[in-house]
Amino acid sequence: MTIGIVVFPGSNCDADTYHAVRDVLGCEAVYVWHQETALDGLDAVVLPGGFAYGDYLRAGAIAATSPVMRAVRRYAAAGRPVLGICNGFQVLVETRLLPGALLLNRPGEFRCEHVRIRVERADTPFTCALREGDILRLPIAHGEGRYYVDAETLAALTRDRQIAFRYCDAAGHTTESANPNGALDNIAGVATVSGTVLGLMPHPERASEAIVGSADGLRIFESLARWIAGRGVVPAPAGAGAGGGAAPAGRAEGR
Amino acid sequence: MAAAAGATAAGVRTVRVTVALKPGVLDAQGQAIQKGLDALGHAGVRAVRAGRYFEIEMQDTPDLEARVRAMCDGFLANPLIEDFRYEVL
Amino acid sequence: MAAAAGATAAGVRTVRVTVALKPGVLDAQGQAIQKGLDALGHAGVRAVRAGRYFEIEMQDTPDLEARVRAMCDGFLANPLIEDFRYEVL
Amino acid sequence: MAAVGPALEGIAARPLGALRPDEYAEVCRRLRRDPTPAELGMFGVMWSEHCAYKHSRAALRRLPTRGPGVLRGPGENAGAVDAGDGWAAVFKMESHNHPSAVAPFHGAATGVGGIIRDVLAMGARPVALLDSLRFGPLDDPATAPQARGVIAGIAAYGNSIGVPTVGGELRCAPCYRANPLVNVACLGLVRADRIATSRAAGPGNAVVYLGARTGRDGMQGAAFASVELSGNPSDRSAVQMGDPFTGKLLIEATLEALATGAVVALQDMGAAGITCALSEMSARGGVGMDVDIRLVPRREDRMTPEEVLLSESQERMLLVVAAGREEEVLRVARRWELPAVVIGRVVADPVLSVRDGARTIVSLDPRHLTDAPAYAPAAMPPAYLDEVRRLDVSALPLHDPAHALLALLRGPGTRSARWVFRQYDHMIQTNTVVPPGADAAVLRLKDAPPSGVALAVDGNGRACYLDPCTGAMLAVLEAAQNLACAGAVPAAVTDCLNFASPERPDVFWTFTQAVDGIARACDALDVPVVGGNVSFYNEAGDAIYPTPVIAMLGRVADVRRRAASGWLGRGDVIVLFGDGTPALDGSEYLELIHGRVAGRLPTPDLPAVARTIRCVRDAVAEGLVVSAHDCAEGGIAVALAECCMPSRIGARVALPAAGRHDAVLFGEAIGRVVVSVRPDGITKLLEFARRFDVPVQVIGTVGGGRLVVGAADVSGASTSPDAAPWLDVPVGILAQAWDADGEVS
Ligand SMILES: Nc1ncnc2c1ncn2[C@@H]1O[C@H](COP(=O)(O)OP(=O)(O)O)[C@@H](O)[C@H]1O
Ligand SMILES: [Mg+2]
Repeated sequence: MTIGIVVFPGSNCDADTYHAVRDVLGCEAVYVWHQETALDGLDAVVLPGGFAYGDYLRAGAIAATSPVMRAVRRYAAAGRPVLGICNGFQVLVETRLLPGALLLNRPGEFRCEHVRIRVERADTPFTCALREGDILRLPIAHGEGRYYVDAETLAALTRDRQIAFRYCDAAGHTTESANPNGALDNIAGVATVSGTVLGLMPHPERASEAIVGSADGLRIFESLARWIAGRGVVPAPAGAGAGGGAAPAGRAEGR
Repeated sequence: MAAAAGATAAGVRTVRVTVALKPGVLDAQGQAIQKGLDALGHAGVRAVRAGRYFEIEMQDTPDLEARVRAMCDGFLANPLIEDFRYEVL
Repeated sequence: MAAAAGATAAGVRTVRVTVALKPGVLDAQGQAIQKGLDALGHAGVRAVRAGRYFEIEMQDTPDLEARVRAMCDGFLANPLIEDFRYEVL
Repeated sequence: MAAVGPALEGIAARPLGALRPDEYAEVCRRLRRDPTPAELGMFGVMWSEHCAYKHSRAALRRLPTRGPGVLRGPGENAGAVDAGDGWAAVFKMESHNHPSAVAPFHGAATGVGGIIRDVLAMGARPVALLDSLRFGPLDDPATAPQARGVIAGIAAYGNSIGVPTVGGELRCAPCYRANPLVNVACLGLVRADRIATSRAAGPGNAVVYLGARTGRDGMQGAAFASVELSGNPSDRSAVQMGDPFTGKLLIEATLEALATGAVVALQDMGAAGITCALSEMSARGGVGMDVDIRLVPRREDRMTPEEVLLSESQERMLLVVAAGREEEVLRVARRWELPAVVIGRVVADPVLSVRDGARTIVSLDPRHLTDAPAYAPAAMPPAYLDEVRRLDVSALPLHDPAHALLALLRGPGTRSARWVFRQYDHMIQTNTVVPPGADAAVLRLKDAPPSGVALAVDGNGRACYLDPCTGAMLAVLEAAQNLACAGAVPAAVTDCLNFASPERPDVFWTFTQAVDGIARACDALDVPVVGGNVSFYNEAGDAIYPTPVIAMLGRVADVRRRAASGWLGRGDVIVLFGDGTPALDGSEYLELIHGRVAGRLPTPDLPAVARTIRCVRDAVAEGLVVSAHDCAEGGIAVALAECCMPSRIGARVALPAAGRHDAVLFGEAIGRVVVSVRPDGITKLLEFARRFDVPVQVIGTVGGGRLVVGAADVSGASTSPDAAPWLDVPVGILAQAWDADGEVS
């Protein structure tokens, strides 16, 4: 089981993600250079956080032009799992692999703090070890994380269950005060309809060990490992046991 | 200065692009700047929108404007959230 | 659109300000954007300078331009490293 | 050599340096000829105060720099100490005050970049930053944007380059209005046997330029940092622009180049740019270099060789690479898309030759540049001292303690710094075990579990204004006290000494006093000073307070064993360690509530404070306490209030009443720490303290939703305040005052 971690010039959470995947989760991890054009042999691809190309246009916009993103596009089209964390989410949005845009935080500045997110969808490769309604405590660290789409797209996202995570309080309520960046509808993460491409602003890799404040993020990587091990089999959304249940649309499409 | 910039080299034109958030999109930066102007005592400022500005020197070709639009649409500006305007000197 | 903006309300004018780095000042942003344009295959781009853009609606007064310059000089633009240009609609 | 004749006309037309006439004469004497224009420019920056420590060098010899754990002391780009398990911690602090005054965002950002590259030059991966900031009052309309700009600049650079900012401090006083202080410390980690050097060696080895292209940035910045700000627009060519993106690539490329084993020596091009790197690397190595300045990658056309020599463009390193292995390093640079060029060779003779193509423009012994003259300035106690030390406490009106406490909690020096540190990525690299907000930050060492390091930065300008020696001691002791609350053993100090002009005898006296205070406190704690930085001429308008800032690094044996920064368990017993007598002299309370900066600071009892610090540290490290927090600005009342914040639990506390209640509550004394302990652990803890010969008092109990503090003797019971307590405030009200959701003033 090998998880590829893409390295753009200016990525800076690549090593943290590598550590979480390899040293904590215990999976094989490899770095994928931004100039790679093939992603053969990888069971999943993670676009890590950071400031790719300095985020000198809109965050993620320049990275979206790099050769590896053409490969990621093909990889995603084949129904294989792609996770974008923070800057990686911004890259996925700029690549149009995910809908929407990520705007300057409502407070007008960078925010680094722990937040809570509610799992809205448990039938993706990244959430299949979780249940809908589960609350995860994860850090955010971004300046441009305010998720935005137009009303029409929002309706479609809601209808198609593409909203993967929402900012919430300790009780799971998606209140305004629990929303750190002014994201539309408290959206912290979105996925494709199939669920195989997912982006989120919070950093699961920074919350993979209790010693650094939270281990909740590890459950996202554990989901991925379980999904890969189950060869694309994820539990039914109702929370059926691991390994059983319906085949996810995404992986099936790819075959 | 404009003329000089436009004439940097034979066959090279200067293009000025401004990009701003669409009217309905909340402009956090513009709001912060307005606050700052208030705090400094600049009276009578009703609204501020903040955006980006680019000065691009490019080879002149008959399809210059089409090339500029192509660069703006999706790259320099994200059409979901931003409008752009350009001027060829 | 420009005319419309200029006429938002009686006595309110729209001012467009662009701020750009002075020639010679390191423009990391412009360099990165130029790389991006290259990667996207936009040929013939010689140079990109990146800056900021503001659209300000302000109460009209006889000293409007002086007020705009005061806002630009030091707050919207840092005169050590940036030049600004404005246009009152 | 193809020297250009007497260069003085050239200077008049375009001043390149800041040499005094006697210094110019000294240059001619050493060279036995007039310097060329390029040489004159190089002397101008290398003999600037910033690079040459002309006024401070002698005084700094007083600092203790040796110790069993010291792997590299002052003299290299940064100091290094043993961090255990074969790891070395590289630690250094630097000021970027003047650049931040004229361009807050870029000045502060490049300050971060600069200190990161000092640490990188030791071969270490930068793993943490601390920022120590001084501004005018934040409600001043000119200060607010300046402070915001500085903080945004630190955030922009640190966040992007991927090094967490794990702590800092921010204090305000009118004297910093035109002279903000921006001091940034960086910690790096490297295997102890892989520490890099800046000593060039090996004739024939290549001199390699790596990093961003050279432009006309920050021309003469080093010289600029050494003169008073004049409000003159020509100061302004000195602004440097940072590019954290390139900075990040440079970190990776440099570490990768070092890993090839082909790099013999390296140094960042910081203040005085390539001039400094060429001359220091050659001089330290006792060799020479022969370089062609024309080969330096440039960002602009038509730069003169002098401009290239003096440019302070950021994100550049100079490497000496083993002959024949150049390609290994150049390949790394290409991979990271950074310019890299062999610009010359090391030569055996100690002669630094700089050519512009075929024309030689510099040819001298590099030690002439690095061994600048040193001065022994006159020192005399400032005239103001007698006046400001006069304080009749009994004449101060008594205020309602609850109001005073709330005012203090809202004060710029005591309020929560969350509004600052939440703008900083303090978690990246996933080592941050204790984030900003506690007394000290704690980082784990991923490769040496379960050990870690702790970091704190402290300075007290107001105290130094009243008594520079005591104030400097307080800064050191306070930092150590903060580390103690994290259970950390002090391992190294790095300092930034921020002062006005050393050419003023009163200022220079405060400088020598402060150095002496640092030395004495470090001796008492047995901690070496491994590096630092002096920033003089902070006197645009007013002179600043003498402001020595101390960053301290400590070692933590087991990061899993730690104390909380506030109460955790209802019913826990509150114990005060240390018995210093709190005084209002020089206190935060006196300034904020009574508008006075005055008084006579008691001289710290160094052995007693050192014992308390050791005792608290060991109690924390052995898991004997639930929480630990020291008493600093605002005295014990503010410390108790801060202990209530994290978990929103109150406490009932009774303090021995000696004299005025405001002195008991808000008076300050070094060496006092508030801890909480489970009831079943109290006996053991008291016994533990006795063994260290540290006085302790049980002063209260954790619990409830209010902070209630009264006099012990009135109630008769030592742990429950009297029915008419001095203070009785709901914790929610305290919290609201202390952290009103992070808005700037
Ligand atoms: N400018 C800053 N940047 C980052 N952290 C800061 C800053 N100012 C204060 N902090 C953090 O806030 C906490 C309280 O700071 P301070 O009051 O100076 O602590 P202390 O009194 O214990 O020295 C510390 O954890 C410190 O690191
Ligand atoms: Mg403290």
